[in-house]
Amino acid sequence: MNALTTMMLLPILGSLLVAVIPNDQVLRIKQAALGTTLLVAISGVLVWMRFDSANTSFQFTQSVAWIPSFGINYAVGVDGLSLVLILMSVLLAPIVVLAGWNESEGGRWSAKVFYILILVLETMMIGVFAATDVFLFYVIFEAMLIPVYFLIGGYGSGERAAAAVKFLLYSLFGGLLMLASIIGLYVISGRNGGHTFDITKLSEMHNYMSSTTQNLLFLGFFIAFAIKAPVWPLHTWLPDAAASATPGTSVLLLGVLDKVGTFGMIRFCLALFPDASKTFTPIIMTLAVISIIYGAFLAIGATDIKRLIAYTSISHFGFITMGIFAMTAQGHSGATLYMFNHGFSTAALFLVAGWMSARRGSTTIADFGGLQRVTPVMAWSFFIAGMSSLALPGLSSFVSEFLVLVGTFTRYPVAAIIATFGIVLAALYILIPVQKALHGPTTPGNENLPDLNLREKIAIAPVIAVIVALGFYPSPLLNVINPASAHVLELQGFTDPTPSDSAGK
Amino acid sequence: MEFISPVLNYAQLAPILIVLAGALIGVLIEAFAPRASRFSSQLFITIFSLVASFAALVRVRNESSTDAAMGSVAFDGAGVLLQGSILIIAILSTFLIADQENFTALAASVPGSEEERTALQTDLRVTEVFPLTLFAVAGMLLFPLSSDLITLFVALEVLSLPLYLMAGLARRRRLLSQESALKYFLLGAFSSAFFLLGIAYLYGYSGSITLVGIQQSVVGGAGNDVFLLLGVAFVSVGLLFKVGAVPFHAWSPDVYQGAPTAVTGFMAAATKVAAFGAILRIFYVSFANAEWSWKPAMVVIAIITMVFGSAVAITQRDVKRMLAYSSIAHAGFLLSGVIALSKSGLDASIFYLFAYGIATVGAFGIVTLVRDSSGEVGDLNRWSGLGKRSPILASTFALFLLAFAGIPLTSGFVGKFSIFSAAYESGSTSILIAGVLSSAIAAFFYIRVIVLMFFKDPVEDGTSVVIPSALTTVTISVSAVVTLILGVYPAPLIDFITNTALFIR
Amino acid sequence: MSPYNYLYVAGLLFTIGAVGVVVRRNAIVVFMCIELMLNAANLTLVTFSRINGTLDGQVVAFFTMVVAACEVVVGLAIIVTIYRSRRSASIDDASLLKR
Amino acid sequence: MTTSTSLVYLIALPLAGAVILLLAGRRADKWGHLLATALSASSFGVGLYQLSQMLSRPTEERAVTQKLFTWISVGSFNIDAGILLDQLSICFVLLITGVGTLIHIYSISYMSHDENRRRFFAYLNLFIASMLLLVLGDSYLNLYVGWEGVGLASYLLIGFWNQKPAYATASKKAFVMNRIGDMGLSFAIMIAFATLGSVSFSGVEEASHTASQATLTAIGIMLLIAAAGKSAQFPLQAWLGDAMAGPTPVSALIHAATMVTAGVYLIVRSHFIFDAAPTAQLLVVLVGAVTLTFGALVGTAKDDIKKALAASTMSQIGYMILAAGLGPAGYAFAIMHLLTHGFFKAGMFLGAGSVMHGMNDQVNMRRYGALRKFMPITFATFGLGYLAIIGVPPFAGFYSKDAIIETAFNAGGIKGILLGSTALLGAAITAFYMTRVMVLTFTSPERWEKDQHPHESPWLMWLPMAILAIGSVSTGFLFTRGDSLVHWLSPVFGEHEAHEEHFLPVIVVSGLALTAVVIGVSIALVKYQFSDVDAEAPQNVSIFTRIARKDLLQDSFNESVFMRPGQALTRLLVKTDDKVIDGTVRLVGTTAIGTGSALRKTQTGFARSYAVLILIGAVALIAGIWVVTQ
Amino acid sequence: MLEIQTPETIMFWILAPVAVLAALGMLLVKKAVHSALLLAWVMITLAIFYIAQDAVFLGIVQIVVYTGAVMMLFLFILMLVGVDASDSLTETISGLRPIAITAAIGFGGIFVSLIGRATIGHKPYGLEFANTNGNVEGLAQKLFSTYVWPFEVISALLVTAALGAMVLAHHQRTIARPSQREQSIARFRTGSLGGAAGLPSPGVFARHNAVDVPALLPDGSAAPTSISATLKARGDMLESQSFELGEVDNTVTEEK
Repeated sequence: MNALTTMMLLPILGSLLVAVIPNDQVLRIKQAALGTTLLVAISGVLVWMRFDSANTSFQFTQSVAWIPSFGINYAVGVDGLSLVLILMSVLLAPIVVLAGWNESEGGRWSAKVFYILILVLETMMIGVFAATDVFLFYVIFEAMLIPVYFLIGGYGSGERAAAAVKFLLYSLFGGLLMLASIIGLYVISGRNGGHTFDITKLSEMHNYMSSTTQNLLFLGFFIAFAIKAPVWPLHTWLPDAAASATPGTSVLLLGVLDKVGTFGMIRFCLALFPDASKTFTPIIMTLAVISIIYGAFLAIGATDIKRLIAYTSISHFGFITMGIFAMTAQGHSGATLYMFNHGFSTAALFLVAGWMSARRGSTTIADFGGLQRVTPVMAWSFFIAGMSSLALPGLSSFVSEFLVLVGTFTRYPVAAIIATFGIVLAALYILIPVQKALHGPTTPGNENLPDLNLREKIAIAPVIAVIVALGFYPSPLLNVINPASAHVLELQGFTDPTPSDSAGK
Repeated sequence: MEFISPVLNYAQLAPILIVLAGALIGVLIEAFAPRASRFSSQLFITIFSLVASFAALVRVRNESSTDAAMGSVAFDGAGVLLQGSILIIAILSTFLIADQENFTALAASVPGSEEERTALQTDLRVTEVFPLTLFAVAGMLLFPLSSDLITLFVALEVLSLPLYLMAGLARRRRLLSQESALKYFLLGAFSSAFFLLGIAYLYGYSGSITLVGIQQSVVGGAGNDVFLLLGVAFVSVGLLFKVGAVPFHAWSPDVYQGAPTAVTGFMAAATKVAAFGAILRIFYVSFANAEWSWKPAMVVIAIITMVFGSAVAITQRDVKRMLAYSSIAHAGFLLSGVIALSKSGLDASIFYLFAYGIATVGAFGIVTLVRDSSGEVGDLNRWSGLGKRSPILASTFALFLLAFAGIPLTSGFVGKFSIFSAAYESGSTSILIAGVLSSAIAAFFYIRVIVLMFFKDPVEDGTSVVIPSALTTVTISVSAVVTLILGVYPAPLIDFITNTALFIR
Repeated sequence: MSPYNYLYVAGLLFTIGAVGVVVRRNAIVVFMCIELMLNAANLTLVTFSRINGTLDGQVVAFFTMVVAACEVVVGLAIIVTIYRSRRSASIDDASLLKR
Repeated sequence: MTTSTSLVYLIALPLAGAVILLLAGRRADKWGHLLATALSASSFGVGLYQLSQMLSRPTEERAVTQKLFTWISVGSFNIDAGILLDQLSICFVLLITGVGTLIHIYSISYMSHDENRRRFFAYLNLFIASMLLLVLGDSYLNLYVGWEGVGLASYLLIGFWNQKPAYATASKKAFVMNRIGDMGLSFAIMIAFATLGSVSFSGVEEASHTASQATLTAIGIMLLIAAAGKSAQFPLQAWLGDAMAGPTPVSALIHAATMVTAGVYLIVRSHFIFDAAPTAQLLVVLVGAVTLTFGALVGTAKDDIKKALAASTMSQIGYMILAAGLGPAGYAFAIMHLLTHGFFKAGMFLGAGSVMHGMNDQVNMRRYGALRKFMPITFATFGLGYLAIIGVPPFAGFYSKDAIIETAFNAGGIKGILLGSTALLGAAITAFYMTRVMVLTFTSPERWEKDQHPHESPWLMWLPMAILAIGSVSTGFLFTRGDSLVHWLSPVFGEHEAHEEHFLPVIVVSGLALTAVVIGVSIALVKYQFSDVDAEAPQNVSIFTRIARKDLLQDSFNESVFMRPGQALTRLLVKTDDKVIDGTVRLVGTTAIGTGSALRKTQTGFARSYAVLILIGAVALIAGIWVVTQ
Repeated sequence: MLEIQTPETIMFWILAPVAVLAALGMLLVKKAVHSALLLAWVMITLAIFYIAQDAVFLGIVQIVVYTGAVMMLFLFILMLVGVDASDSLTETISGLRPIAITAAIGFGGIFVSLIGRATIGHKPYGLEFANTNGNVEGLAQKLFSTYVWPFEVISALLVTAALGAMVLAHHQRTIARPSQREQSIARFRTGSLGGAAGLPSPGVFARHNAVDVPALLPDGSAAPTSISATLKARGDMLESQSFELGEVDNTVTEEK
């Protein structure tokens, strides 16, 4: 059986298992969910180890006819890009389950439903990255919204229903635009060699399109991904959703789901519409730079810790988008690595923020103070996550952020320069909450907060380990990513700019 | 002039004849059977004749001829598919209709009178609904197969008259129900006058009243275009009225709301199949070569219909009215299949009709179950918290709504995809764009209902979910399963449709 | 004289019928206006039958009469029912279903 | 180039200390400080061993490298985790680990009452490791890691007592201002990669021979910004004074001896860029000159002993930067001054710490006085440092500072005169404010409150001070004997022809310098030793004093130019996000609902109006026909 | 080839305007009954047109079915709901009338002008050939051969109509009709014996014995129970005052 299909089936089986456990055996349910996610994580690592990074074509492929008359297949496969993201997803899943052990309490529905939703979501997370059939991708892309919608609306806090709706409508809108583009592709493929949704075959279709068509189809895809990512000014759903969702859901939302947007930009926007990508690059670069700065400023102005993290993500997604459209090896690899790293550093931030707010009963930064002395481990976890978020060298995000900047600078120096100001703002948006919440005198109400318990420590430790390890030794991932990004650029017909002052040599 | 004795192909007419026979037996039962046994025997006869009709249809599914009834009926693949859809929907609807809670005890009694009260107490039943249903089904079966204008007109009336009557039979809020019957009847008659005038002009144009004859005139170019155009326009008014396209839609919200819910479901689902079947046949067979004349107008109507239906549905507070507007929007989507004027458009339309019909019956089935002491609760605000009261029911309804919204993994998505791609393939970009945008608007109100059901707390106002009868359960669950299967694995049906759907001339 | 003149008459009658549906409030009168429209259509059919030299138009007109008769039965039954419930045959009174 | 496998231990040992201490938590409270000290010392030992190895090799083979692993490799962007130990780095290694170890020792006692002493030592080790990484990295990117690492360590140490909100703010300020400098370093690296195709020192050096002037100038300016941020140079100097919030050993180690000199290291390390980019070099000189004056002026007005010393540090680094900007002639002197400064300033800070230790953490010099009697060892070590910094022969500062003043004069023309005079003026002011510190603290009449019980510090504290004092006395002589340091470093900078022409004879320069010192000392003595000093700072002082007390308005400037507008912008954007962007989204929603409501009005409930709709539809259709068949 | 003869032309020009005027009259008269009669007139005119256009059978059927059956049904229902119920012609739905009139004029205008534009391409054929064997036979050929299927199906429509009328109009007896014995027992068991002798018929003791004149009680006042409830509801009960035996005229008129 195909490794990827197996990976996708496992969580489904797990959710069935969860479904048959009686409602009152909550612990069993949680154990089953955790066990499943761990199993998936292990299989993810196995796939990673068996992956041949020198090979740029899709591996672990499987293709089964699904709707043959439309040329639709259930087709999966991974290249370096998708492998990294799948790996991130499956590694984060058990952490989310473990970290949010009690998140399902206080929801509208039982714990069982919560874990079923999480597991179903995990299947989709794998599927969305593994799909090599555009239709399959789209189906999962849209279907994913449903479990997330219920996770936010059913288990979140505050204005959860409104936030869930906002999220869903935004995403659906984008999805529908993408549907229009997919239909366009489908029709064009039908005119040129038969209906197909195979990504490889579709990537040749741009030869048959007028530039207007290509631009329109590109926009359909790009807007959908820009909403997902989210790129300014299509971002306003994110802070609401992240602020309302449970920390675990937020991790999956920002860490994994939003990556579908940037992943899609590489996999679909660039691969399918190379000329349009070039046409729109200036605009997209501008939006990305605005996202970086704008997100950072809003993060600085945020008073709610979860919203703050959401805004930082907007800034980070700006970096990723910028890296992608810089069309250089460094930019691309950096962006891909950034996706992975952002997943982990945001996970750490959200999980710790979640624990903080669960203990304090508030998400307002001003309500905290002096946590470093009361709950040192929790404070440290937050601090390290924050350092990673501000791209401190030695932590994982630095490598990717710097690669993006360097990669962008070689082609778009102005964008890179403006974006670099983001790193100063990053220092502010991380250190302000650190100062307010962790430092300073211990404010009333915080004196007796308990520190992380063993379960929480076990949950956060691997995240921090990954953050640190990848900061010093990113090669295991870069080795996988590099050939894939090089392949994309080669298809695009881009070569890295040669150093301008040594061109003569 | 020699009299040619008519030859009828009874095997091919059997589906219609069986249903008619069932209806006549039903009338006889009304006349002669003792009251106590009427209900069960009527139900049995109805189901039996529908199933038998379906069996007869299956037996001749591969046949195809133009002279099944002296040229009045074209028996072909598309017809078989449409008839099959209508029969399946009819069977499911009959299960709903069998729940006599929906119907008045004595239609002739004045609402609120002593007579009505005693009729209710003595448990009288309007068992005439069953033969009426069968008559309507017979008309619907004939409608899309009609290959001359007389048969078309007769079939239109055969299917309409029972529906006018059935609309007025609601048990509760009878004034509304009667009002809906009156409106439906008057406007229906009004539009069929247009239809008849259209027939007259088509006849005037070509000298023939068979679809093939008209087609030949169109191809031959004999005759006057003004007459053709007038004919097409007026016939369209009649047909578009039946499917509820803007601006001929106005009856549908009122009638949907006023009619007994089971009838509404039947009417919404089956009539749409039949009417679109007829539209498809007449446009594909007769008017295909005069595409230039009607396509622009049809595109405009389709777009207005989609947008109008979606936009107005947003503001509805009654679930049945909301579904009515949703059906208007869907009529717009379905019109794109007509506009496509291609094999794929035909396939897509038939698939869409079936999928939509099934989901509609299921959705209305659920509407019948939400009640308070004075009958069904239509007010959406009182649906809030339904997910808490009855999670399975609410989830199923959500599934139908998602199907209407065209979310992947539901039948609605496959339908939407195929019909829009067919439209785009034939060059109607504007349809695609309008479709996508109105889908986005539509998502808004479907999701609003889901939010109400799941994310709002129940209002204690006596609203409750009754335990469905076995038959209703069958209807709802079959609809749900079909909706899901057609979303996940539609290939067999699509292939079947692709191989079968053909209009013979 | 050209047989087309009949078409003009039919057209006018049809239009008048349509206007009647719109402006009259008594359900029965409205319904009669619809009958007028059907009749106008029939006249068109008969005229075209004559113009085209085939009897199909007359057949259609014949069917129309039957259909119209059936419609009248059903329609009047509905109107009577409404009248019994509301003591009014005005279609404007039947306007509870809206928005 | 020679490779080695043992260089990594230089960094790994203290890093291991930091990791162990942080992870072990309270379990390590008992032995953590000892482990940290031991690891720091052993790193010093490794440094000495490397020095001995180096000395055993011929001059041109002294540089050693070690490649640990490939760090980042994407396309042509290849960065190894590589270590380069050459004659320049070894100076730093020894300074960092040596002074570092001494300060570790000092801190064992100084921090003994702090319940978080273990954490403090962990940070110290982290700092040592980062600083070593900074000076040992073989590429700008590796340097960058250390560069931000020391920033982090500095942040953690400044905010060590962050329960005081002011201290927490100070640490944040330091980090953010450092980040601004770091941005410069980022730019430099990006430009280097984009134009030269490499970011390793060797690669950039090689490419710089063919690179355009503009490129090198750009890189140079960016490096200067980086240096300014880290070394508290104008205009990024504002954080250093606040950084004194940290425990005093931190000030000694980080904000006097090592980290703040990283900017000098960066410029000197990038000599190949500045040599080829005169514009950038000129800017370096200007920054140095401005800062040395600036720091000196601020120093004259500070009553907080640590802040006075901090201002002095700023000023002294200004000297180093000035020297570094003077090109090949100045590099070695910059390093020399850096090393000597490391000794005497660290010693003085430790002395200040010792004073505070004895004075219940009182930092206001106006509350000191006559401490000579109570803290003789502190007085002695501090005094030696004092003599060194004001440049009295034969103490270390005399050699290094004189060399810089001389080189400045030799820069030639008006530029030389201006720079030389500035340096001289600086020397005078230095003498003034250092004397002021000395007098107010040790020799003037006592002004402390009666419940104070000044006492000498324990031996663990004075021993490092003593060792550093020895350094302050001896290093200047050692380094200049036979131009040993200059020759030692020359393989790094390449040979350059010695200046034949001296603008002024060496002896004249020395004379001038000494004169300046004497003037400065005399004024200070008159003002503070021979007149009464108020325990409270007088308020009716001249506008200049007030400005100087306010650090020459640097904070006000930053606040009004950056902070306030930044905050306003933040508020504006927050509002924009809600009202404009999200508002637009909401508007789409309300528009849809509004349209729906409007259209809904067509559903009047009257069958006749529905019939009208149908009629209108029919009219539209036949009107279409009417148009089509025209 | 079709040649329209002068008599038909004359007939047309006389009858057509009348028919149109009658149709317009339908819209303008207040009473529904008048509308019905006008419609009947239009239908008869059409029948004549049919016959004139060689659709003899249809013409006869038109008279039989439409004027004979359909219009009678209409009148019957009109009687039921109030034969003199009159419609106020003032518009109650605001804004509808101008829209309706504009739409109608637009419709009529465009429609008629479109008919004017049309030319069929061939001269009208006329029905001489089709009606060779007689119009009825020709129609029969079509009906029972070519169009036999719709002809059969239309029976379903008739059954539906009958069934529909039954459903909506038939009052199923929910309680067994009381027997005469039960009725008389009920009369005597009620509180008073006033009604024991049965209700008075209309017009008893009054000066007029039409169904809408109430009977007079012994005290001379009107007995409302003597009038059918339907008439009362329609307001068709006559004012009984005028029929009361106020003062008995005792003067004996002499016979002449």
